Amino acid sequence: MTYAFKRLIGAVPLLLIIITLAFILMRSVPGGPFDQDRNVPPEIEANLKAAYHLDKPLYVQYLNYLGGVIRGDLGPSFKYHDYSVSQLIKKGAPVSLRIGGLAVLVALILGISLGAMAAIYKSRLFDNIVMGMTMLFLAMPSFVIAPALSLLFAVVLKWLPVGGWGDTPKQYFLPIISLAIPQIAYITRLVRGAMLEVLQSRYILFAKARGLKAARIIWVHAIRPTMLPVVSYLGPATASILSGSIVIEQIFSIPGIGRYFIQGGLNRDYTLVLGMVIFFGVLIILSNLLMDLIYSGLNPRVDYERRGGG
Amino acid sequence: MKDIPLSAPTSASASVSLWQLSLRRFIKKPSVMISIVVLGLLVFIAFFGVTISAYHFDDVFWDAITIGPSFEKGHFFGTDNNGRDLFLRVLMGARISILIGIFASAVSVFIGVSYGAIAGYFGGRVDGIMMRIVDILYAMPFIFFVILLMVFMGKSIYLIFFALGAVEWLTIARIVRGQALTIKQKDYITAARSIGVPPFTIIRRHIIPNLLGPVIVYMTMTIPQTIILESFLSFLGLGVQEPMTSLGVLISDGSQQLTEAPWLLLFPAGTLCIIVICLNILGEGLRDALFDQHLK
Amino acid sequence: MCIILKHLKVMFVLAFVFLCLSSISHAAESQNQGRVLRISNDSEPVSIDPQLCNTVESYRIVRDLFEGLVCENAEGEICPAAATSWTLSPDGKVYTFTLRDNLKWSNGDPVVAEDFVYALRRGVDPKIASQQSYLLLPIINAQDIIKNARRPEELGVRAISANTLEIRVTNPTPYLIDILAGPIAMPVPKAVIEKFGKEWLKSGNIVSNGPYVMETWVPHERIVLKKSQSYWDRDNVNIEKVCFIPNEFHTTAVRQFVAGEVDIAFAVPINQFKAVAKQYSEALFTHPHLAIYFFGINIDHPTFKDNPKLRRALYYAIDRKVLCEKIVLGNGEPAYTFTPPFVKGYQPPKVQLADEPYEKQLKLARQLFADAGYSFEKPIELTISFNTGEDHKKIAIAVAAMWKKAFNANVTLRNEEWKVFISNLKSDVTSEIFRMGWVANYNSPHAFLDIFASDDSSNMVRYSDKIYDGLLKQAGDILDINERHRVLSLAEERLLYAQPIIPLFFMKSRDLVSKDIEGFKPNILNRHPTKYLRFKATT
Amino acid sequence: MESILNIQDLNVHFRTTNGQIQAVRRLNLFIPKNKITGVVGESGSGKTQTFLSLFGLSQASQVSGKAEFNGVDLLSLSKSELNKIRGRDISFVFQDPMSALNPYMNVGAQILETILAHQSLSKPQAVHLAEELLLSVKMNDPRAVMKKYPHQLSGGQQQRIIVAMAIVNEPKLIIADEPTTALDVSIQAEILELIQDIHKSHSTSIVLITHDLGVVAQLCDYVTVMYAGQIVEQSITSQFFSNLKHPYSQALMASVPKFDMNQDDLFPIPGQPPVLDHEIKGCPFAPRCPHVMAVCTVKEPSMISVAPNIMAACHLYPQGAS
Repeated sequence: MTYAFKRLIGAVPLLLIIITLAFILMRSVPGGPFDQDRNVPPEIEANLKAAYHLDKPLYVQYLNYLGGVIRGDLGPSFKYHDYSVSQLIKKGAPVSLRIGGLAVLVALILGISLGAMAAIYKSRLFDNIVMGMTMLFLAMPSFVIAPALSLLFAVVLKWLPVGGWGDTPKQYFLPIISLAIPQIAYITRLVRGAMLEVLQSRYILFAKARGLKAARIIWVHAIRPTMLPVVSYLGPATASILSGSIVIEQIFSIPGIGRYFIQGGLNRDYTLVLGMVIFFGVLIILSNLLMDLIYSGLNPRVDYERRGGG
Repeated sequence: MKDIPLSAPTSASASVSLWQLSLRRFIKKPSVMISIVVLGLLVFIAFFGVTISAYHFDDVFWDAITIGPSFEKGHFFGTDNNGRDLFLRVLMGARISILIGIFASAVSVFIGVSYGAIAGYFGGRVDGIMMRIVDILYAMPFIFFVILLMVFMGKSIYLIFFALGAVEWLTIARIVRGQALTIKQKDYITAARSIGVPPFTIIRRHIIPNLLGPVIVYMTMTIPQTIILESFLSFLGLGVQEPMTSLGVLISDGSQQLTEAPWLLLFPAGTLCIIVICLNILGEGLRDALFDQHLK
Repeated sequence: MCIILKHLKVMFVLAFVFLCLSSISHAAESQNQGRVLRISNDSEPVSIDPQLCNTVESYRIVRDLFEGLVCENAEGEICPAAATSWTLSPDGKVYTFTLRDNLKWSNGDPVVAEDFVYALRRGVDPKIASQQSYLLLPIINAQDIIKNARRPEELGVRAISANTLEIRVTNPTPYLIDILAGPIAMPVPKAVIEKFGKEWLKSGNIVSNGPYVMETWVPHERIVLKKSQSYWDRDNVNIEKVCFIPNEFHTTAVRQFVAGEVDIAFAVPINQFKAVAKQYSEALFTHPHLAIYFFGINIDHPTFKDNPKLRRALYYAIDRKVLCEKIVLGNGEPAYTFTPPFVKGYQPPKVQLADEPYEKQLKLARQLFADAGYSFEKPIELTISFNTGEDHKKIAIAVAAMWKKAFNANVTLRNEEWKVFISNLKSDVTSEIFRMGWVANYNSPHAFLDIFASDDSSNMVRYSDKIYDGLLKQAGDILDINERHRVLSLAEERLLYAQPIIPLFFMKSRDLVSKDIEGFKPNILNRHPTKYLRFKATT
Repeated sequence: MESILNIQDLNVHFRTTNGQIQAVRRLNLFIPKNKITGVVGESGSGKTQTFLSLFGLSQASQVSGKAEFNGVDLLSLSKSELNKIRGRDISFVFQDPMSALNPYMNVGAQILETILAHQSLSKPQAVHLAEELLLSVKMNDPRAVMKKYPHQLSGGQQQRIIVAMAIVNEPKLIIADEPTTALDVSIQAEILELIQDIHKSHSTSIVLITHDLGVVAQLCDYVTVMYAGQIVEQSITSQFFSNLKHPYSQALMASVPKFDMNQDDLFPIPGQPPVLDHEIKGCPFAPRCPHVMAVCTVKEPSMISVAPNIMAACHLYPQGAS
């Protein structure tokens, strides 16, 4: 596994660059964590800045922060005084990972089967319905799908709770479906496109000529090459879903970490945003690496060990 | 050597380049025809339809705030929370969102395709570094980037294209790079390289045209995303400024009041659906025409 | 076609099984011992440390956990709490509180005067850096301690005996009692803080002296408080358990209320107010509260510098009745003065044409506009900047439309992200007119008028008038409450004449309360501690 | 003589982006049992499409006519019944071995699945059969070969594996579509010899589609010449080369380069095969036929017996002229 190991080693400087760039980007934006319309007198503001070491020169703050990160302490949150960033992420991450993971799983299962079926029955009724549905889902943003689903299933049909977390397993369904829908649309389109191309290839014709059953031809022969574009799409997509979606978490009031990216930004909660940048950075690096390995696993000809490089 | 008699071309058609041939095939498909007509109609109404209604898009009607669609009052789509005619605002929104959808995607495709093609073609160390840069940019907190743009570069609409493009090109770069890796191994590339064609010409003339297929399909998927993402920029103050509006903003406002005033969401969302469906059909048709020589 | 059905069936079953398996693994704690009061709080509390919290959502929880010397009753009036009684020295500068005997912390330790001293010192300690410390400025040496010129121990607070506490103020502050009802002055367990440090607030460590004790806290999911057995007034506390759920998306809060998943939902969003008012009128409680929504004018800006007539023209050209009924949908009372009329014992100044119909006000506005040297033909250019928010955008658009109708003014609207908006205001970039909201911490005109003193940091409009400062200072020395309020009213009259602000409306609280709950009394402070609530006896 | 496959009045249409194309036009073909029948013709004459469409393997939009195989009319079978026949009673050998094998699966798995699709054997039995099979197609060390991926084998080896798969279920008919064209000459001979051995040992009837007359001479018992979607001549191989009847067959033979000839005697057939997107009046070869007569462009010649064991469709041999 030298290739994977090399990439993992390479990840450390990568993360360092990510943190540095994010730090510089954040601190060059106007407005600070303690600005409010109810302006506190200057001396109190000075105390606040001192309490969070904001009065020190930027590079000192940067070095202190890095020192903390190495020790695993991501620093205090400027907005949530009772919790440190590490605690917030530690409590919220499992929720986002669980919902995100299941959403990706559901999206994969439905996306692949719908995409494959649409390809097999190209330009027939099933294909047109699937294509129409995917176009609709692509056009609808999550902040429309989620409230609509919640209105239908929770308020009107009363099958599922409107929101909340930790009371009943039923609180899983709406967030996961809302998160999965756009991904189902993407994966279905990718699988359909790829499957159409694969079904034209000679070895599929030869497989048919050998009288293999249709299911075997699809799910053994055709599926592997079809997955190649899906895998390269899933790299970044999984990372962004696993790190939580603010829209889904706010609409269904779920204690995930999706909100910290944007809310942290709006509150200029530098340490919280940096904590999320690190969490997301690690996720992106791992999921891209994982997908590249799967890519080479799927495709014996592309042997990364020998060829090296990305 | 006896000259082998060259037979005259059988059919009378003049030498037809691949593009013209596929364009002719592209137009002929019924679904493509319909979507061109529908899209053309929509764009026409969006840009010139203002005359249909007697009002102006930022007139406030104090006695008709958040009323449903009614023809007798002249508000075909009803009015929004500020008593402004929704029909005109949807037209204005469609006009701006179509511009955003196309230009922002064009920006992201231009950057993404060239970046991905270069990374894929050169491969090895260059590809490794370029792809790691993409990974870094993925992790950057996009919200600060937008605020920075807004604060230091003002609020012009062209800024939105740049801001949106700067987010979308990363995924396109990754897809294009994957495609370029496979195309690079094809014979006609080695042939071009063997006769000494310089690398960037190879990329421009051979690699990029051959990977436009998946890019087009992907673009038809990102255009709606770009239009929606614009509403997030407006939320941050960078996007379209009042009293102008965009479909993204209208949809995000409308989604707040699904039960109280459903028309505030249905009309803009419906317009967006029409635009997206037409663009998708065109994209799919273009991809089929250009890249699928197989029998229908 | 059968192949499809076979496959889709398999896929759906697979997906469904996965969902159930993983969700079952999440132990569903079901609390069904006795009905739990479920409150939809608007967001996650920034802190439940009395000295550190500074948002409405945090106060709600802190008021259930801790109890200060005094507190507010259900109607919002001050009443004795930890202190049974207090005396004020003749010169109005020395307060002496006698504590209730056998006051207990939730871990059984006695609550003594020293705990209050420790809390007040902590409030002004620069190392704690509480954002509410300005509330304690009236206390002797508070200013210097905050400036790090003195040690916290030098604060004018002393424990005379185990259950008597003395607080000395630099000059008479009748509203000090209101401040002491707030979280900043609530006692905190010194031993527990020193033992756990920052973690003292976590469930298992936290010790409090209020009607409830914290049971569990999962950030962004819920905070569950259960009735404290060591609270002195525990016999009148009816609700066994209360669970605060942070709902950042208000539509979800309303829907959870409708679906019965939540008993109380605060701050019904404006755009849903009409529908909610129609369907759940008996559960909807609206009440004006000590908060005003107004436009500030940057009077250093060339357009407005030394041109009060123009500012007053803009003031009168706004149809506040339409604004409150049509745009804010009944969630506001038209405001012509800055201090609300229902502040305790305060009579705001009379404003010309305040009760007249809008047509008259518009005529005066146009006349003032002409006197200010502008005309219909030469349209004035104005900019209203506001921070992102659905309501702010709607109000800005409406006012812009009104000015356009009144003066054919070209109004550009500038929507800015919150922190950028604030930093633009502070660094006097060219923002001419800007949207502001102000919520008073305590029921006194000072809470509204102090911010326009020349040296006050919240004076975003940059209004500085020696006479106004003088009146404020003069009022500060008057002991008699009515005389003090008369002088403040003169000061406000001067402020309104200079017109650095355009008051629009006094905000109204709009909360949904389930009909199973009794004891929820709307009050101008919009505070509803859980101890006054109870479930209707189910017959 | 008994037939393994008897095709009557077969028509195959394709719907393409520029109109309807009729690849096979009213084709009648008699494939004798336990014999090797060669099908010869220029590319685009419909020879491959004829057999692919019979077994539901072509993307034709419309296939009509009758094709009796083993007592059953293929065109009336349902998709699943056809699927059962493919690989068991009839099997194919394609032209380009490299693209016929699934590049993402090792060779062993692909052989085993062909066995298990039609024979209910246990896994070890199937593996044993596969190894025997590979030996029978002269692949030594079958265990190692089965683990390899297609791109790790030579063209010849790949084709041997495809032939192995073709014969594993002892089919009654093998359709070899230009099995050797993609291979270089040395390997070509080995594969042809392999096919001959199979024919001799299992007495399977074989249809050999090719444009290489040399292969036909070496291997086939009967020859059929196809042009523009129709049979123009059918005869016994011994007769075929000495006694060509149809002008197209003669022109085809003349265009084959021989070792001892010099360049000048190279006679390519002038003109192009017709594009089949419209109905053709008269004989399709008329525009390129050296003996073209008036009737040729008007009436379509029907297939008649012009000599013992020789049939041709040409107006040079009017009805009853045998």
